[in-house]
Amino acid sequence: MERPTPTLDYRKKNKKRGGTSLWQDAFRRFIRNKYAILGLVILTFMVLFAFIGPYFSPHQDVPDVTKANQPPSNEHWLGTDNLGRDVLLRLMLAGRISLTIGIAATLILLLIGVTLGSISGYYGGWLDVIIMRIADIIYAMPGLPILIVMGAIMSDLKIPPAHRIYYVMFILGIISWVGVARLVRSQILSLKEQEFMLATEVLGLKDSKKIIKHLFPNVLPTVIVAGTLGVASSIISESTLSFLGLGVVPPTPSWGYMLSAANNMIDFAKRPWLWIPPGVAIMLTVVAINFIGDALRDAFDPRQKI
Amino acid sequence: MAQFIVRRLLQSIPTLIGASIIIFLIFALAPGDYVTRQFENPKMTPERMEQLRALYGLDKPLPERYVSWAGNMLRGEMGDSLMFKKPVISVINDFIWNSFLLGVAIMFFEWLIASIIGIYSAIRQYSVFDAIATLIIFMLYSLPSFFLGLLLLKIFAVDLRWFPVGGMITTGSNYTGWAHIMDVAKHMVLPVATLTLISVGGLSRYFRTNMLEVIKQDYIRTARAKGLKERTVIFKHALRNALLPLITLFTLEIPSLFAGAMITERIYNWPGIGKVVLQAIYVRDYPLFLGYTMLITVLTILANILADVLYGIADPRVRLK
Amino acid sequence: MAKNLVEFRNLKTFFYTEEGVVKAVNDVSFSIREGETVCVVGESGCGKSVTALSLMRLIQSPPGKIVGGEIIFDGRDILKLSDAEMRRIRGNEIGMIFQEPMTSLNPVLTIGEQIMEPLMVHKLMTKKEAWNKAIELIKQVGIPRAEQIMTSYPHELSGGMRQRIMIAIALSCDPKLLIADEPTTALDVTIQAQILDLLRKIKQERNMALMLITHDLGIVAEIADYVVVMYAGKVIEEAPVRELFKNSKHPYTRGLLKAKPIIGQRQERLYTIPGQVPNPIGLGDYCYFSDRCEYAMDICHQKIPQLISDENGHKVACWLYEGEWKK
Amino acid sequence: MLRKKWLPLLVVLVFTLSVVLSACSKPQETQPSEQSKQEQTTPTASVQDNDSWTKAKDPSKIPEASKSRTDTLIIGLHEPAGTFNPLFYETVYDAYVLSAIFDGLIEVDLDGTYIPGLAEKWDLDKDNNTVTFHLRKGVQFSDGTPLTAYDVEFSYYVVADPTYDGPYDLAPAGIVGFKEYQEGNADKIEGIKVLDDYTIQIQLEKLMGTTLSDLSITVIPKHYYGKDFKKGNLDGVKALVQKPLGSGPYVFDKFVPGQEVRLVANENYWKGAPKIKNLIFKTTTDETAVQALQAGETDYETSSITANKDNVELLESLGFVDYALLPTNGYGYIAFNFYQPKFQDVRVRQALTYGLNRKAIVDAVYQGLAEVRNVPQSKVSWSYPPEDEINPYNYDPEKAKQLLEEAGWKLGPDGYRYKNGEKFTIHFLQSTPNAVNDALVPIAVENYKQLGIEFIAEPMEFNLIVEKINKAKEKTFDMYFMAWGLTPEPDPYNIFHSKGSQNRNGYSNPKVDELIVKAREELDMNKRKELYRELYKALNEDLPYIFMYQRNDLNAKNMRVVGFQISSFRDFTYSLYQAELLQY
Repeated sequence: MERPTPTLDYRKKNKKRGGTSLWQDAFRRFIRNKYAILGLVILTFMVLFAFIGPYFSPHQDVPDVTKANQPPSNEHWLGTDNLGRDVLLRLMLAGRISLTIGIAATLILLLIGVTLGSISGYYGGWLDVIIMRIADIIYAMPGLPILIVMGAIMSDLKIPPAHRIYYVMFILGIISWVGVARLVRSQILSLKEQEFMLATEVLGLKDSKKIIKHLFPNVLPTVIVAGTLGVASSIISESTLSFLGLGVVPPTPSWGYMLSAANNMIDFAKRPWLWIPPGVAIMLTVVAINFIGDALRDAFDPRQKI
Repeated sequence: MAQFIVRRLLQSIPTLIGASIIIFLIFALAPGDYVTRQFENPKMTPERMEQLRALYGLDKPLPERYVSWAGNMLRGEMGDSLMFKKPVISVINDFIWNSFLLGVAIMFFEWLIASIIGIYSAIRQYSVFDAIATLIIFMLYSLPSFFLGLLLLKIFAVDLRWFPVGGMITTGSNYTGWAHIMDVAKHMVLPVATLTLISVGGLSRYFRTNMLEVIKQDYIRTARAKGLKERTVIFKHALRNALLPLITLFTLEIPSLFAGAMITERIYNWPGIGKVVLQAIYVRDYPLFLGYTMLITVLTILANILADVLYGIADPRVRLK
Repeated sequence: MAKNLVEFRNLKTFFYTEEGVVKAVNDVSFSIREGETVCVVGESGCGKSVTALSLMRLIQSPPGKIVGGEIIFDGRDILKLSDAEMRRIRGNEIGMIFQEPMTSLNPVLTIGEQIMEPLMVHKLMTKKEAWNKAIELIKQVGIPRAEQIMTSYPHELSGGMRQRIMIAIALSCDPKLLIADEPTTALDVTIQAQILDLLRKIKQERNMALMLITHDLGIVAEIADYVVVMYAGKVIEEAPVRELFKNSKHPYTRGLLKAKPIIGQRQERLYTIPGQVPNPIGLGDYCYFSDRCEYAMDICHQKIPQLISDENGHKVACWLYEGEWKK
Repeated sequence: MLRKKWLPLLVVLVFTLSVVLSACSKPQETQPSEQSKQEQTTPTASVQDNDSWTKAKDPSKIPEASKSRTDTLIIGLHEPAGTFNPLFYETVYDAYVLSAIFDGLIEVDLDGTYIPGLAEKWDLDKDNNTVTFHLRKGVQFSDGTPLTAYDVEFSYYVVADPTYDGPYDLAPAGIVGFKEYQEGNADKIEGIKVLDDYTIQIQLEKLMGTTLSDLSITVIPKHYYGKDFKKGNLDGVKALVQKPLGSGPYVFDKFVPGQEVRLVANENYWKGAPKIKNLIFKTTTDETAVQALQAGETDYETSSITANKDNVELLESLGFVDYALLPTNGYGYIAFNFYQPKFQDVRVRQALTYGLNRKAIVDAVYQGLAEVRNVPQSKVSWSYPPEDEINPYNYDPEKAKQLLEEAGWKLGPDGYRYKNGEKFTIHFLQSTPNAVNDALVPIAVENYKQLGIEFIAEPMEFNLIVEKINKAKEKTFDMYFMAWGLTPEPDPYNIFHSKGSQNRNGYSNPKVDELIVKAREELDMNKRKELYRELYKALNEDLPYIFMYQRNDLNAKNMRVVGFQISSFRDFTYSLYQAELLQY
């Protein structure tokens, strides 16, 4: 019997199985994860709320003591604060600061932490010793005095108060990379022993390629968790920084600052509209970033074949 | 192993010196000193201030002050606190154990609850429990400690009167033995609850991620193929591996046991070292602050050595070079 | 012949993924007799491992689920058993070893501890008895310095030694059936031979049934009593080993046999079966091999062939041997 | 140390127990039981509260916890330091505790004038510039040793010691021989002479109106603190910091660091034995002070509660709390940096005062419980000038613009004012955290923008601001907000005189200088009153500061505690010996 020619549909059916890189695969899985979508929706809403919202507000962020401490009304949807300013408008303006800080500080934190962590974990030897000892010193360093000194230096250098917030993000990153670095290092220490790393050795890959292509995806889950937690803590620590004159310059608000304004029993009981909105805003952002983080981690896990 | 520890201890000496120099410099650079705090006292004339600065030795050049301070430190002599007018060591001793007590309780509950939530939400990934737990955790995680502290205080101490408003012992009481412990425990409930709720979130996320990683491994399938109970598979085989990276986190927390939670101690009036050091920073009480920070630095270095040693023991693959 | 130890009856195990339902094991039936070595052969992705995992009820759900059929083991239907009863069988009456020895042992527990575990759980041995039994087992699987191995960790052993340890663990409770899911694929040839000798020696000593999953026909020839060939989730041919090698019927099996290099026979290019295994999702009512089959006829594209047996029990699912088409 | 080792572990276990126990156990306090059937007697006390108190009316609301305390009074304070020596203390907490343990030579009456304390009477001899104190006889320290002039002399010698680093400063008093003792090698102060056991005479270079307040000192026992005392060695005195011994109404019992100080009544107190046996000073915080009173954990709260409408309404709602609103001894102000040329012109200073809505700021923070001030003195002080003679500078943007125009600051195209090319910007040092600044900055930004002035606030930590103020000459700032504390002695030499030690921003006005010196040297009260009236009018006119406000101090107490006669000048510690606990 002569050989029948393979039918056309055969080729069509198998095309889809073409090779897809980890990133494309991850993206496809990421989009399909319903938590990721929820996270993205909330985050985009918060970003729009913060950056576009103020243009729609009828009010100006101007103190007017006659309208102080009014509960939510249809004129002021979230009521007014002790200087008579519209809480909703301030919440939006505050979003701009808090979101930028939260995300920027965390990126810096991760960048430094992961690079140093993987270098010291991978190379070991004297390099590891130096990096880890520096980490010890920074970790033991009391945060508060450093920030006070930073405040002093910045005012001596005549840095305009409004720009300080960006320097602050950098400082936040510099101070808090130690935790991530140690976590990444300890993971790399055990990963280094695994067979697939011996394989990369055999292939003669450059060290940087080994770290980025092979080790990094395995460390990604921890890094993502540290990232999501980093955003939350940066947003909150920004409020303590404002106290030290490093954070937000009044009258521009930030979520942390609005929350700290409600630090007495009476505001708790009598004026919940002062502290509930910023609290909810921070929580929504943090939860959204966490869902995205979770989804990212699952998406990048090749074993997850679904 | 011993050789490794000794080498690490030797390595920590330059770290200690480096840290002491940096800390001394930073705090000396901070504007103002103990005397400028008297700014508001109308009787304080500039000549008087200069006199006081000389008395406290604040007028000597920085290097000289550092050398005399470091010299004393080596002899274990931390000098007198300017604020309390008594030896730094006795000031620290008065307060640090209260912070330690709080720290131990917090750490105990934090790790207990975080592990349970973390593991359970890993096993039931994307289940209803996992979603609710995530939501609650991040609700708590996004609240600053002073905020949650005041909230709990209002509900449980003022409205329901289940727990005292603040302090460590009932005023005027001189209980001893068991009654004293019960009294202190009753006062600890709210501060511990505040800090545990805040910190449990982060830790449980790490537990969950590590567990998710480990559950997918082949040796878990082998364990199940051996016919072991699910509990054994999870808590013996999976947890042991998931705990490895957390050792680092655990040892990082040890120094904070002594550091004291400045804000929470202030709200609950807990006589911990945190509140005192916060005041020392503002008042620029150099001896007290420097003494305390060096103590924490030493603890951190020891904790880090412990971390690497523990890691070597727990993970046989990591050879202690 | 001996009694049937394991009977798969119309087993269906599907995986529910976003892209659709993957019918990994699609209406599979065959049986394993006591003391017999059955080799399940097929390309990767044909459902042989899933069949074994279904027997051990180790299918991870979600996404996987056993949707139909029965698995009778030693007279009891595995699928009806409670978790607790199933646990008493796993590791005790059925042992299993896997393909990847490198990652199949727990990196943080000592070898001894991992061997003793099933002994203490199933045979309720004390630590002392379990320790001695473990040393004996290590010796049985041919690893020298057993005491020292007991206290060492998996990463200190080579791949071959780790597979031997896996075998020791699986055999610890004298199981009636040992499932070996491609035990030697990850090992080099010399170690492969040692492992197969070990399996054959153990099988004879203990009159234990062995279900060996492989894609290497060399191994099948060496160790199998009976062979089951699977393709895209279905059994397409099964027969005693000599019968299958001498006159294999199904075009796919013949293709497999032709593809195997034979020492001494000079060939410029090895024969390969054209095309690839079809995408498991959305497989319809037609012979799955029809796209790649030289002898594919219209019927092959329209209806799934059933498994029919000839006079000496040689079963095949192919329209070539059905009714009027018989050659 | 060892005893504390096992404590943490045990406490942790018990702690879990207590969580479970207390969580499910019903709160012990039943609702306040119905008033017993017999008619509700309102017990009377021998000494009533003075009229500063707004009395509560509902004894049924008194919490059980406080009712059960029959012989103990608990006072809530914050910022504990525990330096219990009247010559070395630095925090308010320690000052209150010490005034219960020690007595001063001179006491301050309700209206701020000096009245006899340990010194029965004193003669001011203008001609040969001497002050002679005649001590009260029969006064004993709590260990029974009689208090004599030698103890007073000893107290002066401690404060005059070259190594003394406490808050007192005898230099301004100008005692003869003081400088030689301080710097030189004299081992005696010539000007201090003990005439007999109960009289001591101080020889001054020049007797002035302020001398009495400069010489006022708390007396510490020589036999107890002076054992191995000699010039230049105060260690003996400092070692007893934690074990004070005084002549006051209460005796030190126990100090639990960071939590409380326990005192017991001094039976042979010279004003009569106190009626309440135990006194405890307990640490409370701003956030929880009112709640501590509400829960009955404290009986008296003073420095922890901010005087604003919210707190007052809350205290009233409790029903069982008496509260007293007393004008604070101090005032808030915004200072100008006179080294900046633009502030040399009084019209600019007046314009900035007219142009700032000070009432809005004060109301935002204290909700009506603080008044705008235009002179650096408390309303209740004898030296406060008549209200109608002071310019109130009510908020009037138009007048402010007019003054700015006069001063030559013309409106530029961008809406800001310029004068010979320099834009009018105010660089404001904002200390954080500070409730007033949080309200002041936003309002100032708006108000001054309307005047065409750019107001830039730079938040920074308190110490950094002090550092910059000390270097005002470097012109790194224009204005800052702070507050001054006042003493019964009105003399503002240090602050407003050109050579005043605290006058760091370069303010100087010859007329003001002359008036200050004349007023502080005048001995006759009426003449001083007249001189200060003129001085304050001049300051009100010249505006060295934008005077902001005088707020109130809030004292709150459980109604079962009575006998407190207090004012801005005489705090609650002077009434401790006569206080009583009523049984409701």
